[in-house]
Amino acid sequence: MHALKSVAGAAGLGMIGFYLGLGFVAVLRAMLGYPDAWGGEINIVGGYVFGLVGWLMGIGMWGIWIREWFGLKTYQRRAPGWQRYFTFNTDHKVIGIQYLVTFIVVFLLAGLLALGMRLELASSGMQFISHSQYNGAMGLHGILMIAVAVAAVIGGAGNYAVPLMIGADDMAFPRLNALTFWLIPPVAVALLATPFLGGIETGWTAYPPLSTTTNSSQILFDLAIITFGLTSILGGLNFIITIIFMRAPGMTWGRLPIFVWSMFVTSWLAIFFTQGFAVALLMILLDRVAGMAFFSAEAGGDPLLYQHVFWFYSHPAVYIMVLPGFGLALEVISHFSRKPLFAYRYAVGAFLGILGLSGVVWAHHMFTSGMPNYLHGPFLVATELISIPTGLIFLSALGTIWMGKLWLQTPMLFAMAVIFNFACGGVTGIFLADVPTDIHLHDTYFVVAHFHYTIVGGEIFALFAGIYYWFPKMTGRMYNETLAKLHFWWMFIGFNLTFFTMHLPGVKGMNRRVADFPESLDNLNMLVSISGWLLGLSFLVFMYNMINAWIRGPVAEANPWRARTLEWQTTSPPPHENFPEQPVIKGHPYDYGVPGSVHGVFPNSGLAGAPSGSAGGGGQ
Amino acid sequence: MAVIAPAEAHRPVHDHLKLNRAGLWLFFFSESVLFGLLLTARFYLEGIQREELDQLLGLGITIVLLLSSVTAFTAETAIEHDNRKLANWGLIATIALGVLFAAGVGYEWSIAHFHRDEAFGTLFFTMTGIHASHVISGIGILVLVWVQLLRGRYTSRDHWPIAGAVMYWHFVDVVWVFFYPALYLVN
Amino acid sequence: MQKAMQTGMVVAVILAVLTIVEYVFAVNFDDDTIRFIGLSFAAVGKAALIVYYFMHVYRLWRVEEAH
Amino acid sequence: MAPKLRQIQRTGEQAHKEALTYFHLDTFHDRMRTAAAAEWGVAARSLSLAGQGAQLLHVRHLITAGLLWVVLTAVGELLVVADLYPTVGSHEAQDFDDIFRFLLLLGVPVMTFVFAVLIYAGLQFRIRTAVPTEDGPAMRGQGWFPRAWLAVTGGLAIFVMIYPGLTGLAELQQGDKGASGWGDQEAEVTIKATAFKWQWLFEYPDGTQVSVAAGKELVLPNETSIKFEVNAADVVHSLWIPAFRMKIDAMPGRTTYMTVKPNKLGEFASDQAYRVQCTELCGLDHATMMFPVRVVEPQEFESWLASLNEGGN
Repeated sequence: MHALKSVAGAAGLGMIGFYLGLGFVAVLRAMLGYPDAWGGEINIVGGYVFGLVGWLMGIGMWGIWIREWFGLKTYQRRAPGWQRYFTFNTDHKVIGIQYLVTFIVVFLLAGLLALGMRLELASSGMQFISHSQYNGAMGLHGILMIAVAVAAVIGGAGNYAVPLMIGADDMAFPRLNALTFWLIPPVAVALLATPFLGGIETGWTAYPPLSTTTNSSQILFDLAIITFGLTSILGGLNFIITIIFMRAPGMTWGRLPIFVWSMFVTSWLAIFFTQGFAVALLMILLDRVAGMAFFSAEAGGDPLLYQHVFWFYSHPAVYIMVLPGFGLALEVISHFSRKPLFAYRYAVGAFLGILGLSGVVWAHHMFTSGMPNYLHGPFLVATELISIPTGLIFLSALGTIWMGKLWLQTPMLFAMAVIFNFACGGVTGIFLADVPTDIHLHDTYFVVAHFHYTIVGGEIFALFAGIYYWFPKMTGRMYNETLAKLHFWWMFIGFNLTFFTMHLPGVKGMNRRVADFPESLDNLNMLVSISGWLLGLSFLVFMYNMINAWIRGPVAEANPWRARTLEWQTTSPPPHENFPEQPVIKGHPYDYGVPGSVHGVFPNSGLAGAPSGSAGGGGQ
Repeated sequence: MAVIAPAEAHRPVHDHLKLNRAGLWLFFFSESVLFGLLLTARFYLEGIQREELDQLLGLGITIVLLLSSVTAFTAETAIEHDNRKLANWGLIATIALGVLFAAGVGYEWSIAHFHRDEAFGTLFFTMTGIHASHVISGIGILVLVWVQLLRGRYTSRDHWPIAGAVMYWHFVDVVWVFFYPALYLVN
Repeated sequence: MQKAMQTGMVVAVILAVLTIVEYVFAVNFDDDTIRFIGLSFAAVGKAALIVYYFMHVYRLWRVEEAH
Repeated sequence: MAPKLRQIQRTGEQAHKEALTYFHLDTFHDRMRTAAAAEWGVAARSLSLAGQGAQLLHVRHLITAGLLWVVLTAVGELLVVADLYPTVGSHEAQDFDDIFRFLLLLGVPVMTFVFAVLIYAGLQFRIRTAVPTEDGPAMRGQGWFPRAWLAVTGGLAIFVMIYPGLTGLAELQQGDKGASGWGDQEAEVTIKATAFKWQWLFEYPDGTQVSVAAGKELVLPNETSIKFEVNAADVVHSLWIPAFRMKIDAMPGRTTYMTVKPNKLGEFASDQAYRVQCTELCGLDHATMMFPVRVVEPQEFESWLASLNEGGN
């Protein structure tokens, strides 16, 4: 049982590191003459840092990486079968699946928290939990879901598919890639430990001065999210270098699959903006543990500084979440409509346009914050401009579907649902971008409904499209199509019932992040709660289907979707080095309906892209 | 239990160099956002106001850091031409100057007449502190590289660790090029 | 090697001179705005010199010589 | 290639160009070439026929989907006339409701356009075989259509940006652009609001204070412009009165303001939109940080204020 030993040993080292860190700081504090050597939050910081290092050394970084710095020989142990998912494995396919499974688990946990919240919110008055428990559950739900949204598609689908789609043998920095995944478990542990220190009281946005004066769970929150930001930056860096330098011969920028394009743009967003979250939380950390005064108004600080720095990251973060979702949806739509991606260049232009605009829209989250009045106009204009590139994504999706030969398998249904949901999320965004309507709607359930439409409807639906799309490739087995369609319709209807209804209490006067509300909103909230539970239950079908299919599903073909991109031209699952030989790219990936066109070839072993004209071609 | 190497182990050396170099530059790109935001916060909170600081000390540590960049440059140029002796002395001088700079910042901290719970103090200690943490990690990296140099690990063809460490060192210098006037010279 | 070292030293001297000029300018000049602008320009110039001559940024887009 | 074959190919290419003028479909080009290799003359003739047939079919698709769009829009626009809002308690609230309805009017067709295409395509273009047996036409979207799309969406975006966005903003922010708040800085009654964990303290111009301890409700005169000057004692809060549709954050270290002009009598006891609600998460009892509001006639306001003063507050 190498896998168990590996994880348990690393966790043990992490615990030892944690207590060492606590003690180390305590000794330092005692030596420097502080009265209470053990009582400071800085002890937790020391413990976390030491614990993190211990965990990483234990999980395998020492053997495969750090030894090199001291001029020693490195090694990686190869664990057989499923056990490789529990080791510091550098194979991008393993890391992609590690990410996906981890974040599905986190997604379900955070979803359970949401169900708990909806139970409390089913009617006015306090029934099941206290205000403090509600706030803790809400904060945890928020930040866990943000983590899922940031990392599940990028880390999971991106890691798995990008090297395959561009014809590379792995990512540019495989060890760095493994590091980005193995930084996640400490983040999860720290976040899940927050209830023991009083629970997150500040929501995921952590506005000061509340966050600088609240309970110590804020420290764990800050440390976890700074670590998480680090994984996001390192992951983005790895994707950019991989996509620039490791494309197969002939894979020009104009032939890049659209999902890879979206990952490329997203990675730039990640490495540029994520520092904003890190800086904002670092400032809170310093205010708390070092007695600094960034956000204390009496001492010359300014709480608004936090909001600026925070949203400087956190608005682009929604594009980090949703752009890979768009890319994935367009990718699936093209293959399942059996048509070239409509207006490919415009779609790429849309991604680049969003990349360019994303950095100048952040203050639309602060229209009511009391920032100086001259800031509202420019941010309103920039925010409305974002809808133009977003419109091009719709052009591309709808144009591809039109007159196509739509093969309505589950991935396609989810991809079409992305477009459907985002139409609603996009239109409600206009109400929030225009200041005159935003004043009333800001911080109400209208906003909650809006961003669930964009992030869940846009990205999480795309994540499920991706999971169903690549499931046969990842596992070599096929899921049950009937159950998958049941899951889709159940989730789609539950989702739209829940979140479309949720707009109404917002307009009617229900503010967000509350455990209680005026009884005049009882009926609407009951409806939302019932639909929310309906939505929640749909994931039981998904879980059953996935687990069952992975264990005893029928063996999948190499190319069950008759798709042209490179990942389908190798076996399911692909071998360690991905392809039998280096593929050479000869044409566009989406040239369905163009006789004689090929996407890629293996010079010594035949066709790689499906010969088009006949849809049956898998190149096998 | 077989022992395997990651995919990168099979790639040609100059592929490594290309990827590593571009990756390091991207890392600098990301880090410069961190420092840029700190600079922005400094001007957001305090405008161009500042507290009195020891000007000669400030100029002194700036010159020291600049000199260390020159010695680091010397070390890299030397190893590019297989001159290990000069590279050795270059690295030693860089490490020594780096320690001197860190000590200078520490001394500045101890004599500062403002406190960290007021706005300028907050900014000054945070900015110099985060910069100094990069200096100290840079020293650590240089020491690791220096030990490998003493063991005869590097040649003119294969010396990425030296080149990378030196690039990192220069980057830390570039950051100080902006921090120094923002903290010491404005107003 | 001598040529490379020479270039480096010339750049180093320019940087040193710029730093001294920056300092003297800041200590002796009165107008806040102009001082701020002047210092910004000096800083950008120094950074550009370091990035180009010390960090060899051009190696990023130079075709890799075969070893 | 024999001369005759070349001539036939030219005829075929002509037919193909005709098809292109209608569709911009590159696929006809390629289909024609494949066919030409087998049977030049027949293929070229039948292609021009097939082209016309396909064109008619395409027009039919467009019309049906367009009808679906119209129907969906008609249903969706019911939202505009639906009563979705809390009580209209101020002139600002009236403006908000109008703008909200206007944006719905514009937004619904956009949304239903996407829905109509998706639903129509899902029903009409799906294949009924177990696996796909042929590809769709190779439309690449390089002609005038994407540019027209860009123009329309760009026009719409810029339209809502200017009206109601910037025009509404200008109306909301009169006076000092460096200030922080909504409405006029001049008002007939100025009320200082202080937010603290987890309640409010309001101070009238004559120094009378109301809070949970005294007065227990915020009484406001009808048809009078009222300016709230908002401060926070500890953390960020936000002052929101749903019936007035106005909101401004209470930020430690700065004073923000908002001006409202109530236009309807009402009180919390009978209408919960008349309440001051904190909308910025402020910790434990954020949810219960609310305070009743009552709008009365100006004379009644004066006498209420006087009675409160007599009461020894």
